[in-house]
Amino acid sequence: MKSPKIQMSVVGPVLALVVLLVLGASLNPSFLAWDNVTNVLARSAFIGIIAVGMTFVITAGGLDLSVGSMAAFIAGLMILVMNSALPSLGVGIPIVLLGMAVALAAGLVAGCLNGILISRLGIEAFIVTLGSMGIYRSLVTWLADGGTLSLDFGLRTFYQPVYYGGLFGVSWPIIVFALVVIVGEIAMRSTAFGRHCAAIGSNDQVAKYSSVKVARVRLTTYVVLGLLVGVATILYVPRLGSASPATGLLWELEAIAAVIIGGTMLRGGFGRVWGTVIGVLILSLIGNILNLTDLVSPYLNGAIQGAIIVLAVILQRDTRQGQ
Amino acid sequence: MKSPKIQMSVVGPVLALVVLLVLGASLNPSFLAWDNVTNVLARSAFIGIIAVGMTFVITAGGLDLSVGSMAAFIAGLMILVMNSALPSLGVGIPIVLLGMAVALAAGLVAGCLNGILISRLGIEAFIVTLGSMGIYRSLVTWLADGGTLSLDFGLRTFYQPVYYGGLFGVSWPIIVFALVVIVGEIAMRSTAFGRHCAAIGSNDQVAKYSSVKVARVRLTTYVVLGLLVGVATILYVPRLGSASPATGLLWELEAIAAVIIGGTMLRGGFGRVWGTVIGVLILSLIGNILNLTDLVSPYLNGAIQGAIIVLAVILQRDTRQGQ
Amino acid sequence: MSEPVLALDGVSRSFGPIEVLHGVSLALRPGRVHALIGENGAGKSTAMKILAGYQPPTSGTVRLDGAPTAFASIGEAEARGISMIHQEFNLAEQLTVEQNIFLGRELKRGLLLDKPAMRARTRELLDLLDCHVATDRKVSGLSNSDKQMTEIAKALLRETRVLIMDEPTAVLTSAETAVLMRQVRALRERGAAILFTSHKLDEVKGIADDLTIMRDGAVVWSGDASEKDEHAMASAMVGREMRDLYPAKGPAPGEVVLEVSGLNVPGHAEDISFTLRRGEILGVAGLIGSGRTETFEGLCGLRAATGEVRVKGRPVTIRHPWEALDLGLCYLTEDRKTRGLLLRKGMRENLTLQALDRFTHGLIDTTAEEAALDKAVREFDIRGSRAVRVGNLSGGNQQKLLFAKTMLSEPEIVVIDEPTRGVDIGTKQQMYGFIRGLATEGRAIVVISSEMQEVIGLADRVLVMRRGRVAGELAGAAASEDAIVRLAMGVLPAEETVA
Amino acid sequence: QDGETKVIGVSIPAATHGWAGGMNYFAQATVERLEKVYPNLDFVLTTASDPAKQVNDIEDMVAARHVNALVVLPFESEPLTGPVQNAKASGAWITVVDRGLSVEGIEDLYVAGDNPGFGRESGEYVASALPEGGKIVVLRGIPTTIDNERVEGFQKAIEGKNIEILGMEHGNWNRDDSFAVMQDFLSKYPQIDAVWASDDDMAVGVLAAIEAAGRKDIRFVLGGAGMKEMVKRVMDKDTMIPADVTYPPAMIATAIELTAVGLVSSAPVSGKFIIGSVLITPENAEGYYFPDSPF
Ligand SMILES: Nc1ncnc2c1ncn2[C@@H]1O[C@H](COP(=O)(O)OP(=O)(O)OP(=O)(O)O)[C@@H](O)[C@H]1O
Ligand SMILES: Nc1ncnc2c1ncn2[C@@H]1O[C@H](COP(=O)(O)OP(=O)(O)OP(=O)(O)O)[C@@H](O)[C@H]1O
Ligand SMILES: O[C@@H]1[C@@H](O)[C@H](O)OC[C@H]1O
Ligand SMILES: [Mg+2]
Ligand SMILES: [Mg+2]
Repeated sequence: MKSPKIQMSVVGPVLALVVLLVLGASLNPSFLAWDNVTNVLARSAFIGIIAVGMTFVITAGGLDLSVGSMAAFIAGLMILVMNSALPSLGVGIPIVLLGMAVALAAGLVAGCLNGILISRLGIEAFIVTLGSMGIYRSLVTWLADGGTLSLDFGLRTFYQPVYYGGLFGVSWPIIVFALVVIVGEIAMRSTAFGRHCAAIGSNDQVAKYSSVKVARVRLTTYVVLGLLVGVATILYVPRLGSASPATGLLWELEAIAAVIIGGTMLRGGFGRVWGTVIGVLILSLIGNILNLTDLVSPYLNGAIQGAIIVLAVILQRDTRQGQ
Repeated sequence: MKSPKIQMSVVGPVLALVVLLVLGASLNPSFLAWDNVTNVLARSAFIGIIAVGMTFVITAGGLDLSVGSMAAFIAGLMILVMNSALPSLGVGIPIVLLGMAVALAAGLVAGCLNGILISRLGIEAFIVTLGSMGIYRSLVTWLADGGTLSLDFGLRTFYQPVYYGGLFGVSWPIIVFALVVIVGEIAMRSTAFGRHCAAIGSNDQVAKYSSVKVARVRLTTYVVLGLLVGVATILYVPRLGSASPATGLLWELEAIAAVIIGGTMLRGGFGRVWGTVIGVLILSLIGNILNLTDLVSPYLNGAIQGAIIVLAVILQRDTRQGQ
Repeated sequence: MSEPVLALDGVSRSFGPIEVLHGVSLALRPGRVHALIGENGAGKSTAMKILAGYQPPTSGTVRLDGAPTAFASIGEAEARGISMIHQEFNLAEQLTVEQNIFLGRELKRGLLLDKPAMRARTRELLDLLDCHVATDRKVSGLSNSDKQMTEIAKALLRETRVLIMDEPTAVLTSAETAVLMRQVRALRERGAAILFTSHKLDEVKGIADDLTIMRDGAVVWSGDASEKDEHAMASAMVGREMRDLYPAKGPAPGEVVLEVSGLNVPGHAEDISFTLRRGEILGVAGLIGSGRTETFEGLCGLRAATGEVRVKGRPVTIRHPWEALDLGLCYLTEDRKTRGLLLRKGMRENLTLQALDRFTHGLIDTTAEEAALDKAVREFDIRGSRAVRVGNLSGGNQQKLLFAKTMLSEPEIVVIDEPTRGVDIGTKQQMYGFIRGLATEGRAIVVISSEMQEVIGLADRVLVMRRGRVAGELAGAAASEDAIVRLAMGVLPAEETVA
Repeated sequence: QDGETKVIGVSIPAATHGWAGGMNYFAQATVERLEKVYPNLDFVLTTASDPAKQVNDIEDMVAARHVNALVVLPFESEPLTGPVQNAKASGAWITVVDRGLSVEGIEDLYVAGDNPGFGRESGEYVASALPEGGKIVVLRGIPTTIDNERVEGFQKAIEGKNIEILGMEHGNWNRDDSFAVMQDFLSKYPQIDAVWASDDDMAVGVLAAIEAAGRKDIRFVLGGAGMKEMVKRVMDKDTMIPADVTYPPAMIATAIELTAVGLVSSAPVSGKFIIGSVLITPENAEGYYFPDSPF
């Protein structure tokens, strides 16, 4: 009676993914072609990297609505800094490293700010990050003067291999995504940090009484998420070479949805990184498959996407109730 | 030690509102003029009516992200039905009543659908309503063929007094909003339904063991919210006589933010309707004040809005931790 | 006598305007078991929390090794060798047994967790406690006694000089209690100081070296445990002479009001059949895990169940708890904290939750609610400020409130699961009297209890369960401790007692 | 070669506001029509709600649909430049519509709207309609380059014409937002001579706010883009809507059609087609009124 239930929560998301893969392959033969597969994986990397961080935040009972606009803001900042360092540094590796450092530092600071307000001042995560979402979105609009911030063209050409290049035919975003996932999975399963996140999400009083540094762990989840937003941005900027008020729009909802589709519990206490990866892939594949067929009116794509998200979670329903 | 804390949670949002009022009045003398006050109140009515429903959903431990697109969809449907009934019914009260009935029925059905998936099938509210958010937004785009659905001009002129008209100089949206708030406040404080919502949000096991009809109460919160979205739409359509894919965009976030600013707990178990009203007013006033002054670049409006939301919640912080 | 390791010296503690501890002094010495007893709400848990660094005193001093100490955090107290087992479970429900035991002090190899070592150590600790639960089970699925054993293992893991245990045996069977006491003795041998509280005075008598008795936030007696017998302890605690814990049995019961036959609760109980009469108290005994709770939860629509049920002769189907309530059938849960009370709400909201329709005429009549609360407070002697959230009431007072809450819906048939868990002896007497009173009024009552004495003292008839089945039924004088144990363990006596 | 089916990819922003809705409508209608006319042409139409999604769409068209031609109305110029360049490298014919790319010479065909021209036309009209000068308020669109170009064009055109811009706020090409903004402008400024709503959707919100406030000081509202209801009001000599400035969403249809023709025949269709913004007045309104169009 017990085991089939436990199975469903594991099998559920995997099953949804397999169904999508079969569907895609049967609808269009190019679906499984190397090019398409790498495209989908590479573009999943941004949301994916962020969603891994979000998994920790949610497992620890938190939430972050600001990641999309944070990414836009960091991208904008990075471009501004790189463009203005161009005259002195010239096109080359140093300026790219500078840009990367700026992105990571900005992610760190942004994550810290969210985290401190939430973990030290004890303000509802929803409100803090809704607030910072508005703030970053506004700031990037202001930095870009309502338009687009673009990386200098020469710089961009030099920087582009970070998105399009790679090792052994596997592009960097995929490699970085894979690394983040592996480290994340290990951190969740096999480090004290992962356990403490789950304990805090399950019952923060208990965690506190067990001498877990609740506020620090919570803060760390937001800082890690901020850093990962920085990493995602480092990979994102060479792809589009620009930042605008439309950058990263709704990424937060997509990342949270991926986390939950993957089987992490929204109210905290249990999280799994590999599930999040499956969630991210499911979401990207839906878009990809819709592009590969002419089945429906483009107006209805959103409806299909919505329905599949719900279905993917229904697939793992049994467990939910059992838990 | 105890009583001043309890006070803060009550005083906090009121204080934030008062500060905004004083600020507004000092920045622009027209701020407190009757016209401006009615404008702001009438504009707040849609989100306000929805937020009252959202207060119950959140108090009972739920969430609804679909309300904005639900409103857009209902508005679109209402316009379509009224336009197509025009040849047979002609301009007059019957066709307006038909439109209203359609809006209420559609709200009821939409609320039921969300509620059944959440309360009977036990799927995470976040996922269900994220899904239905996509579905309704898509459907209205499809109904409108990508464009705008407009109410027949004659019909609109006839229907317009529902937004612009009123009693004793108070316009209908304000009156309806006030009624909804009064009924909501009474329902939350003094009816078994309100108590049961708080009990379920506080601990649904305890509610179940106390013979509370948990699934039914939960379902009811979503149905009530759906109905209130219908009511809000009835007041919205006569304003501009149109619905488009942009209608109701982000209303869900605004409604949820209002509820939380008002002191309702996001994780459920405690809600107050009057607080929600204050939350709604705070949010509308920020926009209004920014429009009435030229203090900052309009690009930064979002940042100021974000900051004020966080500040308003910091004001009631002490309680949070105390509770 | 040895110097105290840990002591309270004139400690007071207030919550808001209310002072609940008044100048309490208490000294724990190495190699001795110190028992702290007192009525519900007397301040035992509060005193213990102050000792263990969970709460600071409002005034007075905590001394560690004679020196005044203020623990900056629980971690600091723990680092100095003080551990505490809480009255209320202090476990993260979604984590496994092993994860809970090592929470906050995980073993590591480099950056990563040393899972094999932790698993092995967990197994070792649980074996020491004769607890056979798997180390990778989620705590949320454990029985109360396994949860308690996990708590105990968690405390034992820490190398303790001082072990503070707040009612560790409330949810344990006598066999499990014996295992725990064995560990306590072993710790005492090793020179640890142990502070311990329980409302089961025979246990206290059995293990304590030193004894402190509290009443209303103050120490009323302190000294060598050998100076007081159980009776004297009870009298000193309650402040009056205690006798006749159980009320006299009632008159012959009336007609059958509940008939259950072939009740199945998938996974927990099978083929349960029994009858219940008006004015009767039916005791249900059995070992923990024998499926008593699940059987009656199944009967009352709280979990899936099949079978034939007749209420007053009419066949009924009960799929939801409110359907049961409509039939006048009500279940009082054994688990007050997660199923019984809304810990973040006040007494009034909790009291009337189940019977809210009685207070609703369109709107809720709060005046009537307040009146009902006054009555409940009086009737069940619920102590504690009305302004506090129920979660801040003392454990025993929570239990009394839960009892009052269930009774407020005036059920005709009521199932009471472990009614007196954590309740002091004085109040127990009151509750027993009340239960008997209900029966005399003509209600039908089922009392599930793991305290054998309670079942025997209170019930007219006893149903014994074993491994999800009815093992037998005993009436009147046949319901002896020995007979119940035999049925519960599956050791049949010479003459069969078959229902 | 002749019998082979060729694929045309069309990538446009989603229908998030009136103008974009009209553009979506024309794109779909054109695709449907051309699929019938040219049996050996296959179309793939995608709509994107943000630039990143549009890049995905274009990647998919190249990798999995092997498009022979791509018609793209970039969500934003900068981010789409690289991906469109990649599509070009795969050998596809490129048609760019409305918002240009940030690198010259990628596209084979450019069908362009003229945003600075749109702003200039609008500014010149306002200046001429208020010959003694006057006070106006301006509603802006979604913060984008397009919006910036228009506003700059407008400001240049009214330079030295004694027209004072009292205030500018973003109405985001949205009726509801512009309704709220206009209500607040009306509270703030007791005297406003005219409104540059800069978009017909926004003009709808502005008009509703003025009407509700009962203010008589505002002489006219100038929208933009050529929504049929607005053109009709110009045609009917509505004094509040004396003119409009075109920015036809149907330019996407032109682009798709030209691309299709180029692909099936050897007609020379490459180059640049500028669809200039024209001032619609009662005199010429008839020519811009298409009652069957959704926009
Ligand atoms: N956090 C708190 N806030 C307010 N009052 C509290 C709090 N904690 C305890 N109290 C009050 O302090 C008093 C003593 O409670 P305590 O838990 O120490 O009693 P106890 O002796 O352990 O009783 P029991 O035998 O029922 O466990 C009670 O009246 C209780 O309501
Ligand atoms: N899967 C489970 N999830 C949550 N709680 C459980 C589960 N299984 C058993 N329990 C709880 O464990 C406790 C013991 O279960 P069980 O009914 O088997 O014993 P019992 O005969 O009622 O004995 P007692 O009531 O003395 O513990 C009950 O509180 C029961 O609700
Ligand atoms: O989307 C824009 C539209 O709303 C505006 O009116 O004209 C230019 C378009 O790109
Ligand atoms: Mg206690
Ligand atoms: Mg039990």
